[in-house]
Amino acid sequence: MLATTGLGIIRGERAVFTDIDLAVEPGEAVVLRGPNGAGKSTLLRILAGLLSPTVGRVTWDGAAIADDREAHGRRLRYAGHGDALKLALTAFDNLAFWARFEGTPVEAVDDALDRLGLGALGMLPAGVMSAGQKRRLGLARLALAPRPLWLLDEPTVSLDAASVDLLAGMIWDHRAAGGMVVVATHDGLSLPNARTFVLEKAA
Amino acid sequence: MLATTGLGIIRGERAVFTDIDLAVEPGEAVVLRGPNGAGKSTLLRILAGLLSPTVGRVTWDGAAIADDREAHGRRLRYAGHGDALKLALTAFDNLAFWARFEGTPVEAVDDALDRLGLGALGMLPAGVMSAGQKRRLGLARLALAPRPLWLLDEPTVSLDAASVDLLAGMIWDHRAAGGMVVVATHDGLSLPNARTFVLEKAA
Amino acid sequence: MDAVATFLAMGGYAGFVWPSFALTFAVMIGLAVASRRALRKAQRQLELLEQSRPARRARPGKAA
Amino acid sequence: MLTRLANPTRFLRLADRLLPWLGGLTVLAFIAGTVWGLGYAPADYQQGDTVRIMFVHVPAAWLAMFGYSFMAIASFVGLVWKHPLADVAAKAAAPLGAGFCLVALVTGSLWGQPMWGTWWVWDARLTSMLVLFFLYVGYIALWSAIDEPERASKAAAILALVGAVNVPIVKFSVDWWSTLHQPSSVMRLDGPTIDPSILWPLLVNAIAFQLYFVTVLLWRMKAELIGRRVRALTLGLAAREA
Amino acid sequence: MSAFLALLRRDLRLAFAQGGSVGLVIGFFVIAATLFPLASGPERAELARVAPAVIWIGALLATLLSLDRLFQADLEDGSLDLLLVGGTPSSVVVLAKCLAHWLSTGLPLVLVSPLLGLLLGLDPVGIVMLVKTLLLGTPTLSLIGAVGAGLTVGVRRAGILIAVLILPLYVPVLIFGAGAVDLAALGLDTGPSLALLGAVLLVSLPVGTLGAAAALRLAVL
Amino acid sequence: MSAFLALLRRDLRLAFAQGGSVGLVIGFFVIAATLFPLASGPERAELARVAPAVIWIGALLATLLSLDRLFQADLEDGSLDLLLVGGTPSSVVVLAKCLAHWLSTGLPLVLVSPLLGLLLGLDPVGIVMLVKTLLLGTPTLSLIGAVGAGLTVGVRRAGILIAVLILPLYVPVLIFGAGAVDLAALGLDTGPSLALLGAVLLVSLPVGTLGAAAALRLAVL
Ligand code: HEM
Ligand SMILES: Nc1ncnc2c1ncn2[C@@H]1O[C@H](COP(=O)(O)OP(=O)(O)OP(=O)(O)O)[C@@H](O)[C@H]1O
Ligand SMILES: Nc1ncnc2c1ncn2[C@@H]1O[C@H](COP(=O)(O)OP(=O)(O)OP(=O)(O)O)[C@@H](O)[C@H]1O
Ligand SMILES: [Mg+2]
Ligand SMILES: [Mg+2]
Repeated sequence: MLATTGLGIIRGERAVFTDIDLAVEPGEAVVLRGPNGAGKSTLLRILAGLLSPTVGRVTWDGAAIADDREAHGRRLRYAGHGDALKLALTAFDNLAFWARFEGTPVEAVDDALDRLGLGALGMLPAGVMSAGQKRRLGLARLALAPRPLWLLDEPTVSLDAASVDLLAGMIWDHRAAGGMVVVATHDGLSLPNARTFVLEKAA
Repeated sequence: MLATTGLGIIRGERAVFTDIDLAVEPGEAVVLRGPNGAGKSTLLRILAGLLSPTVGRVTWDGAAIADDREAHGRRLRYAGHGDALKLALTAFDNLAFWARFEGTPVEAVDDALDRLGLGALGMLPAGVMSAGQKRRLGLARLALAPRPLWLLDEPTVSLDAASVDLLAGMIWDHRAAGGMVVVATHDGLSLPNARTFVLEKAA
Repeated sequence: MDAVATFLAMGGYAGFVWPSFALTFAVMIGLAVASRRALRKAQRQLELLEQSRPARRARPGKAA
Repeated sequence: MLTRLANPTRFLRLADRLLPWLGGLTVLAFIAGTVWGLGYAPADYQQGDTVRIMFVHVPAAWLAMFGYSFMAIASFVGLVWKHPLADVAAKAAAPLGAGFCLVALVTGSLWGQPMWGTWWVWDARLTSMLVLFFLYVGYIALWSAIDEPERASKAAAILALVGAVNVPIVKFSVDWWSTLHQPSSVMRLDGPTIDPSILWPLLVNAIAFQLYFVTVLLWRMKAELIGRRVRALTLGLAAREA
Repeated sequence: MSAFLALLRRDLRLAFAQGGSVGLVIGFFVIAATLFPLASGPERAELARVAPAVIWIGALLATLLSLDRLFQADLEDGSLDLLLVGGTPSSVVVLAKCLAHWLSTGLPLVLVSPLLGLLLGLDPVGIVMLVKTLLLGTPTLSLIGAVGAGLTVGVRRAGILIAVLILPLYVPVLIFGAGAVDLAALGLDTGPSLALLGAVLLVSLPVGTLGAAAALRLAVL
Repeated sequence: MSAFLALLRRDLRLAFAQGGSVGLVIGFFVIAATLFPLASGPERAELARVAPAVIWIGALLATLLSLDRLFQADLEDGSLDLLLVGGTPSSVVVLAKCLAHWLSTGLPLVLVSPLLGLLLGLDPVGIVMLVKTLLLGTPTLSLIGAVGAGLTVGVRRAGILIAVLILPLYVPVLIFGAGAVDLAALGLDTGPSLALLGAVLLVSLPVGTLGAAAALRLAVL
């Protein structure tokens, strides 16, 4: 279980947010909302261990994630603004690299591509894909192997309606299997039974 | 008036789309829709003169834009996937550069910033802004000086609900003054009386 | 025998003359063979593709 | 002629008709020139048998220079008249020119060791040849760095033309530079007028090299044209199933 | 004209801003030129002999290192699209960017070169000639470099590709530039070298501007 | 381990892929080293004297030019976040990237260096020593360079900033490396120089890896 206590962060000599207490249980989805600049991306990076909070701490089953960042890394999947693709490699090779890097069997790659409707594009270099196709290829990592915590920063950007539904379905399956999701979004990614957590604009 | 006849383009030796006939009258808004990879961004770049179609032509009041790209450049505003910001410069300086570059008086910059709710952030370097704030700063160029044709590629990406309404309002004012808009979007940017143009996935 | 030996000796400059010719022919034959091979490969791929137009997954990258 | 050949299929058909003849002639000319040059041409009274290196060195040097001119002209035709075969021809010629350039450099070097006592001097002619080789390398590198053929061909054409403007300047600067520092310290290459007994096999070999150039150029152009079609089909196929 | 000035001004500001390139270019130039005596041993007479070569090559490599961002940064953030579609001829855009590049790279190099000449034991006559040749030669480096930068914009590993494309084209500038300093040291006439450097600059002004403008139009396609 | 191999393999593929860096690095190295005689004049004896310095500096600059993309490319496309948060120690990530960098940059340089030695008139003894020193020295260049690349990742104008940060650190390698070739040409004992080069490599292995890993962690924060 992921929890934060009294989280606050100062960036550029201004408090982005203070005193965030957030707990995510298995099977739960939290949707981060708030105006631009409220700190949604910042919070997700803190939860991923990519950024250290100025005050407060993030814990997993009671243990601070800062004590063992690598173990924390192995239980989460983070999808940020970048798609983490090498444009010179094919879709398949891009995904296969991430599979090998995390020790997942490469066989999972074909399924993951199919899952995101990219089966036919496997041998296309990522460089010629459209914005939404690239985004889907980036999200295909989620389907490689199960990990308990998904942290998604505006995952629906550039996706068409069909792909948004696909993603919603993947999140649903993930939660059904006991996974947790924290997702920042502005638009209508509708997740049933999701808890909304609103970040206000700091003063 | 902007019109295309029999527009088609081959990218990577594959036809992205063929036979696009599209006409935009003053005051009209066209919303481009279609699945990922259908060619919305490609079409917008062609309309801007940034890409040459393989077949067909784009005309403005009957004259091909390819004959005088510079004149065409002076009557349009294009907002693509990038925000065209220099992260080291402040919001004000960024916008002031574009104003000078196109010959608009620099006085217009403050108004444009206010228009997009960035009045208070004028002296902040663009580099520390959040995704949505950057996007708004990019869109602030639209408010610099009137130009008849706006070409917007997924302008609402990363914008919060309030900013989306703001943008819709700007588009409305622009059309009321006789301007034209072509906008590609996946989500719910609702423009009253807009015509929807659907690009199908090429065969 | 002698004629062959003197010919091969190249007036004492065998170490310069023969490598020159060898390199020249190696480069030219190498380029020719590589070009032929690229041509053959392209032709084969084209045939394959034209035969199996409606085939499920075309993955030339894997085959190569 | 040019406009009729603009059609790639017609070009391919013509090339198929020509190629067997060209290939045969190339082999014959090579055999004739090499046997004549190695076996029958007399050794030079000064240079001894090293003079035989000339039979490969000089034609290679000529073709290296010819190759770049060919590329530059083809690039010009491609850019200005948008002739669809021009950029294919320019691309196909580059590795050939680079190969000949390499051969000229290495054989010259192998000739220089016995004649001048060193593998390399910074003589004007050698230096400008080296620069030419680098221009070839840059041209090939640019082609391979850009994936889209349409864009790569235009970019490479611009480079070839800028290079073509520069080649005379390079040549001139190098002449001026090296004669200044080293007035005729190395042997002049324009020594005694060449004897016909050497000139003839040299010319035969030069023709052989030229025939080789045309033959392999046609193979490479064919391969490139077919390769583009393959690429089109695979991309089209992949996208259709999406 | 206002577009030209606006772009010039912006690029200069970015170059001179915190984290900008000017200080770094000078630093690189000075370090690269001082590495040479470290690697070759400190004999003074010999150093002075190769000093023009070392300084000229240092200037050339410093220019090169700063070239790969010339258009790349604008491409990545989307500015290039707007610069090219803004109704200003693309050759004007290129010219403004080249001038800014020279003012923020070439000119600072010229200004510190006497110091390096002194460090490497060049005599006053040589130093004066060094400054003169660099002043005539560095704009050419920016202009020819712009073609390479334009051709490689948006290409992976652009930095080193530019180097390979452009260095052979730099040969004449290098030969005339460093050669003139050698001549001056020997007390010979340097008039022709300087005239030739000027001629090369005049040729590269149109070739560089038009070539780079054409290359850029390709890049955004 | 599988993460290490996967990353090594990917980076090598990208480097050797069409448009990759290997050919370009060699091209740059050869061109930069041949520019020297063009700038300094063609006298053979003098050239051979400075040849070790020229070749070593060429290798150094070629390494440098390829360094600025070492982590930058991964930062820009978001890969770096995932590499660091993927549960693999960041020092392993750095080590894999350094090894790939050396295999695709340093090793090719070592392989072409004899040719350059020949062009610049170095004798066989000198050429052998050149290869030995480069073999020992280039891995150090990659390792130290990684620290600079890590520190400047995400910084504008990283390329030239790396140069300024890193070149001073390269000084010992350069002095021992080029110095040993000079010694060999004079017939003197090169044992100590080689031993020192080896020692520098051993020191930079942990320092470079851990330093770069720490720098990277800062960069993504
Ligand atoms: C690496 C070394 C060398 C290079 C790069 C080189 C390059 C060239 C080039 C470019 C040409 C064609 C010039 C023209 O037709 O305008 C040429 C021709 C020639 N080279 Fe070399 N050369 C080298 C070494 C030598 C040596 C060592 C010799 C003889 C001692 C030699 C003898 C000749 C002769 C006789 C010609 C024909 C000259 C003529 O057509 O007027 N070369 N070489
Ligand atoms: N490196 C930094 N230095 C200074 N301020 C920063 C830095 N990074 C972010 N900020 C500030 O932190 C605030 C929060 O940014 P963040 O990207 O988390 O917002 P967000 O909620 O994701 O907004 P959006 O919806 O626009 O993506 C912004 O106001 C921004 O100005
Ligand atoms: N440079 C290129 N080379 C080859 N194919 C390309 C290139 N650029 C685009 N394409 C192809 O053109 C198609 C259209 O791309 P485009 O970016 O216009 O789509 P889009 O409608 O904007 O999609 P999205 O909604 O995902 O942004 C894609 O399928 C893409 O693969
Ligand atoms: Mg955000
Ligand atoms: Mg798009």
